[in-house]
Amino acid sequence: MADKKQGIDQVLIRDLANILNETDLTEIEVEQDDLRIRVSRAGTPQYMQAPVTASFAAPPPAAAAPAAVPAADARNNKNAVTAPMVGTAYLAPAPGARSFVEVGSIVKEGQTILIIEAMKTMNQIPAPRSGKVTEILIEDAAPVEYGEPMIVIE
Amino acid sequence: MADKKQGIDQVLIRDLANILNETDLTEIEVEQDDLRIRVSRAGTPQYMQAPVTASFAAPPPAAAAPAAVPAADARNNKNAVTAPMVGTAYLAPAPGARSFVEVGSIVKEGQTILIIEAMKTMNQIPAPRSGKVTEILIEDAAPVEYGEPMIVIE
Amino acid sequence: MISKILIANRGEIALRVLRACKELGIATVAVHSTADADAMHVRLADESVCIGPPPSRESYLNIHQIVAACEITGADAVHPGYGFLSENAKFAEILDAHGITFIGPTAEHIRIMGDKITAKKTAEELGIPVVPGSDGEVLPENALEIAREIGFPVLIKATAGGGGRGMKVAKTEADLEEAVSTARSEALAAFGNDAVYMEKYLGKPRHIEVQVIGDGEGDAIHLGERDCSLQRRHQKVWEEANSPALNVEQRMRIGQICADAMKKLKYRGAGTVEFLYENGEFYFIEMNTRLQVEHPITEAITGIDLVHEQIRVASGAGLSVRQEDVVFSGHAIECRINAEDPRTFVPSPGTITHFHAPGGLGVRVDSGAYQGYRIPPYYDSLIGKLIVHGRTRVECMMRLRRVLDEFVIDGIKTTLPLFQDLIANQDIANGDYDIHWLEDYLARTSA
Amino acid sequence: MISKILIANRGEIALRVLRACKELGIATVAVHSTADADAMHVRLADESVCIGPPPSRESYLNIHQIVAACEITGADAVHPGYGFLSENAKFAEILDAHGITFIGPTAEHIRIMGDKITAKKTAEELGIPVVPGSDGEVLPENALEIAREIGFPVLIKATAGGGGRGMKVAKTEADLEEAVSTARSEALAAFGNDAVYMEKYLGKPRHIEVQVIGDGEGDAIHLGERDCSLQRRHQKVWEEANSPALNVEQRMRIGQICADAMKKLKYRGAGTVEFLYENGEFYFIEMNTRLQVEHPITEAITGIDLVHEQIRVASGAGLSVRQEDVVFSGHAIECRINAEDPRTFVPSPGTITHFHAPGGLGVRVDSGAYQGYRIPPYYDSLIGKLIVHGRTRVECMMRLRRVLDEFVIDGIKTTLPLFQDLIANQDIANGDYDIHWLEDYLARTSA
Repeated sequence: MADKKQGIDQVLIRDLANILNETDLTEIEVEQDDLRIRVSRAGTPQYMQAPVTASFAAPPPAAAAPAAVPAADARNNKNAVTAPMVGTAYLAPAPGARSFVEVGSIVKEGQTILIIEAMKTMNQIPAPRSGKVTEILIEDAAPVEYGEPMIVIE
Repeated sequence: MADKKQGIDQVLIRDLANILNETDLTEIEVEQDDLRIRVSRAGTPQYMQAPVTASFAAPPPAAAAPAAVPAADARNNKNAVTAPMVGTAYLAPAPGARSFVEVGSIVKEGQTILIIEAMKTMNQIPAPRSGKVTEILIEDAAPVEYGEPMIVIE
Repeated sequence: MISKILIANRGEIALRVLRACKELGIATVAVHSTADADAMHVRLADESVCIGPPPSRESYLNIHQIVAACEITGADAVHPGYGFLSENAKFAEILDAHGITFIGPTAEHIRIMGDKITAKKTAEELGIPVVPGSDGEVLPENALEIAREIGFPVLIKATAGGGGRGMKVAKTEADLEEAVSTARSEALAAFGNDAVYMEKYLGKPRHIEVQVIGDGEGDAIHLGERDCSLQRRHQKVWEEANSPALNVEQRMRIGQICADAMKKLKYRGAGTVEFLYENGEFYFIEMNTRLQVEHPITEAITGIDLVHEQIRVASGAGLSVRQEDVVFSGHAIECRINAEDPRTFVPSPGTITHFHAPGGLGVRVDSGAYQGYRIPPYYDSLIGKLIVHGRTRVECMMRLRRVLDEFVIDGIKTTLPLFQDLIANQDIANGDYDIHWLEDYLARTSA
Repeated sequence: MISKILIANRGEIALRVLRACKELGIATVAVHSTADADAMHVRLADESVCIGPPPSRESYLNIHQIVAACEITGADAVHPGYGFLSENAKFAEILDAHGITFIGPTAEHIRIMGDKITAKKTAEELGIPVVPGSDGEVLPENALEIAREIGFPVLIKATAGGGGRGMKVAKTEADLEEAVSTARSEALAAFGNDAVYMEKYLGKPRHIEVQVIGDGEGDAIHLGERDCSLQRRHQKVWEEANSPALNVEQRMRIGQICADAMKKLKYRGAGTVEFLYENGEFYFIEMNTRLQVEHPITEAITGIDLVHEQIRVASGAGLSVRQEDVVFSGHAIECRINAEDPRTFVPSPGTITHFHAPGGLGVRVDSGAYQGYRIPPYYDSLIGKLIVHGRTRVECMMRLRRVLDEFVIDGIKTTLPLFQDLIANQDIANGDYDIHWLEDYLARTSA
């Protein structure tokens, strides 16, 4: 289909695809003369995007999530250190002791930044890289689930 | 949108998308001259538009429809005379007799163009307007349902 | 025998009947208005015929079109569902004249039960208990004697009356004289006629109805009762089987009375004898000579498919069960899912954007709705029925609670939230309600 | 008592368990891998905890994570469903050490039944019939005596063997000598060891399993049997309760044998004793010490919620029914809906574009699938179960036929078309099949 054989305008398709994504549509159909182009995004899980009215469509209850819900963008921050296991996260080595890190702390890769207790075991969680702590997303002694963002290091 | 043929009007599509989002619609379809544009967001009734794979999604069985299925565009022809009642349609006043009309016939408004038999009663169906018969969509003695296109008069 | 049934109805009941036909291996014809071309039962039927435009009068109530649809499809029987033509004696007669089986009682029985006065008289003759009352006018001088015979409390009503005027309750003998004289003077003022009569007064009755089915040859059985006391503007909302108010002995006694009456009448098909019930006594209201909306709760506790039985008796095959084989097992509740605001009951037609039926043990959903279905604005707002069964009433209620949390119908308003409220109510939990309860509750909680 | 249950599973069984918990008023914790964050049971649970990445080993099989999830949520009991950790004795022990109730049998009973040899020995001691065989090596000189005791036909198998080599069937006495000598020489050639033993040969057995449940204190009941003969590569595909092959006397006899055995064992929880069945005789295969996939058909014919019972006995509340209260009512069939090509059985993960469950009387759907659900590729392909009940096997089959026509799952391939084929097959209609039937049928019809 190298040249413009059937005249399929690939640039146009790409443009439509961009519009689709940018406008959050699921389908665009254009027909003009003999040309008909339809671009769509398949089977986006409607259930989830729907306005939440029934309990079923509600997001998972947050009972096991940390008490202080961080801003959504922080949770999705790629620089956040996520929990490698389920357990109770402690920001300090002992009750009343100084926290491992605070916002503004400079940390080195491998340095313990918090502890997760699970099954009576204290697991030291090391910083995955060096950097500056810009946000702490959990409270001390908060339960964390697997993959939950805890500390942002930038 | 007049001029730039291949240049599908992307601004228009974006505008439609904006309208879609602002009005919380799920679909907008615009048709003008040869141009047709449809934009949609998920939540459109997929059930009906979907490719037919399961028996459920299949169109109503055609057993009660006429034996000769006319071309889809003819069925939707706005000039078609549709059945005002359920019954058996006869193109001629009696078996073997000459048909009321044939393709090419010129008919006058009020002229009987066929008969529908229902509950042992013969109902004469008059031409709703004067014109020329361009297509006969049913066979003689075919069962017809309400609203079924029978004869095209143009 | 019946080989092809035309289903002269729409919505969930058309689908319900279609399912029964398929299970019996009988071919089906769906008839529909132009507004219902996309209905589920139309898609599932072997054949379909469009019979008219949206207004019922021109489609679902159009006898001529329905008979014509039988003719062109060769259907040899018609199931009328409920509503529409289901209690239309003329329809039954016309079908008969065309050699088409009407799946229901004889035109004569439809007529008898369709007239309130004839129905009450017939019921009484058949041994069914009716509301006791004076045979004629009540005068100050014979009031006490009549009242004693009926039993207090009694209601004094204007013979010419209506709308509550000229209507007085006498709770005891002490109230009687004043009640009669007040009623007489109010009646005179309101209607220019001071004649009054007397009836048993029911203050807090329940609505209890007995399901019967007869073979038209003199055999008939009952399938126990349903309690449909939870009503709003005489519309049933929530039904239970069996009634939380009856014990086994009461159940079997009133059931047997109804079954015996149907035997005497040589009644054919399914029917429901409706009663008001108070203080252990039943008072006949009317008989419905058709399938009821709430029939699935009876099916849930008996395992008997009522539409199968209807078709059996219509085809002359007789009943599939004898009275002694009927076993009542557990408890069932039906919630009517209407496309309505759950508080104001304003209809909410539109497109269903999400539909997900609950599943698991003891759950039945009867609905023609699906994701993307557009509810037409022309017909009633019932879009589905949720029927839940449990081994006990408590198990049934607990199950219903979890099931209501699972049911998703989005895009329109439905009565589901009302049922979530009701399931959390203590009176409902106790089964302690009468026919006024729901209206009172709605008035109380929406204040 | 149990106040919060963590459901250590996924898919339809997690939803099944969640439903039972809700109906008992017990709080729920769903644990899930990152791939299952959108699962229906996760959305419906009171709490949820993500316990790891998609691979089961790191999530659903990760004991450490699951116990930690109990700790942070305060769950006081774990329901393991089937598969995953449901028959892991170590898991039961660790939970016990943490003071968390394992909803299942003791670790000891899991271990006994988890080992084929110990299980068979234990079953025999408990009076459960096992496949008769020689106690030790069979020699040409003692073969006839042993074979007569076992009864023909018999199977001669290499002690060291496997894979069919060194395996010969002797149908009658006339075949025996040659069968033994051939088996011995094949065994010698294949394994360097000519020792052989002898077992009863079953040519066309059915797979019949008995559902039991015990309270752990010495009481136990059976809930009849299931016939799971329709299998493909040892995967059950279609199950029935009761078996079309047994009469009431056989049912009650084998059921009572199993219940008595569980009483002796002081077994706690639900379990299934699996048998091969041929010519009126039962031969123990194994015992599953957990809920089975196909448990709903037993629920359908008994009305008893097995997960309710599991939770009851785990909490020390005992069984809710006595053996004499168990009534078998009607017939039930389960079809396993897999996301697979219905002929090649190649898995078909993907997004479900349309999902519509069938409804009406006698229909149960257990599925976590919904419109828009994306089936993750990491787990098994079972996406739902269709369970149909009828008053008789014929009614059940007719109902199943109509229900299969209503079920819509689009966007992926499913095994639904296979069931539409099976429902039209005469052998299936007659209930005339054994454990080889389905493989033979598939080979025959795909040729």
